[in-house]
Amino acid sequence: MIKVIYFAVAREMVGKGEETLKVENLTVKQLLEWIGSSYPAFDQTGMQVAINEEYAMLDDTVKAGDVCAIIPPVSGG
Amino acid sequence: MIKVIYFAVAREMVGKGEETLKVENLTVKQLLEWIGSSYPAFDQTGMQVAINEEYAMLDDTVKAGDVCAIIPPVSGG
Amino acid sequence: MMKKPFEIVTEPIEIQPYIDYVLHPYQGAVTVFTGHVREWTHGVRTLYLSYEAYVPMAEKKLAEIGAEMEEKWPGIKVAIVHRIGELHISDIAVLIAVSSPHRKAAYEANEYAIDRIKEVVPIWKKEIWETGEQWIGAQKKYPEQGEVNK
Amino acid sequence: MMKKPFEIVTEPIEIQPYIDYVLHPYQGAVTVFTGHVREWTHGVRTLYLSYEAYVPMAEKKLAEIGAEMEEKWPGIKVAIVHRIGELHISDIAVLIAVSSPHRKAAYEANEYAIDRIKEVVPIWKKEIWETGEQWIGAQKKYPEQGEVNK
Repeated sequence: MIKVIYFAVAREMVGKGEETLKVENLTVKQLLEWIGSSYPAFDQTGMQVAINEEYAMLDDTVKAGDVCAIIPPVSGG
Repeated sequence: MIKVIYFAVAREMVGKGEETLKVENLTVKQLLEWIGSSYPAFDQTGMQVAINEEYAMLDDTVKAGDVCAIIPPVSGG
Repeated sequence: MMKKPFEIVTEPIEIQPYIDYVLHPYQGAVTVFTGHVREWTHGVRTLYLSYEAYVPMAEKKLAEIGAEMEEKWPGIKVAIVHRIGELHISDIAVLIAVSSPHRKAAYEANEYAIDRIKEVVPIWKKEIWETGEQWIGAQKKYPEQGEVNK
Repeated sequence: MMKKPFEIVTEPIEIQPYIDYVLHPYQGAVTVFTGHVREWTHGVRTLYLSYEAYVPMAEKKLAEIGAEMEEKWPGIKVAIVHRIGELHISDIAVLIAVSSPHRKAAYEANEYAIDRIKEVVPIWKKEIWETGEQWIGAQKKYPEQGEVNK
């Protein structure tokens, strides 16, 4: 199981702040594709994914127990 | 008559903070020369002169009633 | 007020504690940057802003930026705080305090910090106008391999 | 505290009044530079500093620097204060506060101000060490004609 947290516009696109997926050993790219197919309103343009609070690359693997965050383009400051 | 004010190291070189000179219509250059000849410890290296609170050039003229300030290299901040 | 030198807070940001934190007898210069909620942008009136953060990761990224700065400009000391929640006109959203023996590094490092914050720290701003609201964010492409952690 | 936006003072400088002065709803960024008395410089320990100014001319020159800045970076607002008298370790000698709609101008204008202060404002610093004291000042040549007011 992995936990997925959605922030800001990503949260509004999927309509929820977080969820737990019964999957593991999928790539970041596959995770984004799963989100896109599950939530038609989700636009992955500019989205990054953090695994356990660190930015991940598209071919990094998400393992059981990981916490993934869907990170829209940041706009702090 | 003109008033001359000495600041910082200039004041220490001439041993006074200000004085009134019974001269007028002399150039800034002449004023510096007069100070140099009157006070042997006075070194005009880096000194600027302000007339009535504005930086003056060496050939500007000091007139009666002017207030001249002897301005060592500044070191604010 | 200040609990740690790199933090996300919900309460109004006061400046003095961060200056007190970075200042010590070896330092001759302090620069403080504060980013404020601006009422007018290109003729559009902002009512207020709503900031959200991935708090633990944001604090970690702020601390990493501080470490980058101290490596690039040895001898400086840094504190960064960002506020989240509803912020109103002229409220401080972000504060960066940098002390340094000499002023050049204090200016350069400070500007570096705000640039990096806007690039990598997971904080999001929503602008609320009279006519609507919008999440703000550069519409960047998903980074190419190797670019993510640059 | 703050009596005018370009001033020479003898009392300790507090930061907040100058920030409050420059901030208004059009501004999104404030930079504050504070120059502090540093205890150690190249291994020499400073006991304290003594600052002297030609007060009316210094305040006039600070205001001129502010006017130069507002011309170079339209939309900014500036306050500058310099303290004179005996200053001790970590005391603020000079404070420059700049607000701007956007951050770039606030950084650039602020750094411009301190550079100009060190060039043209009639203020002098004497360093007092355990072993002696010395007026500080660049040993510049008397400026050539036309250079004085540059």
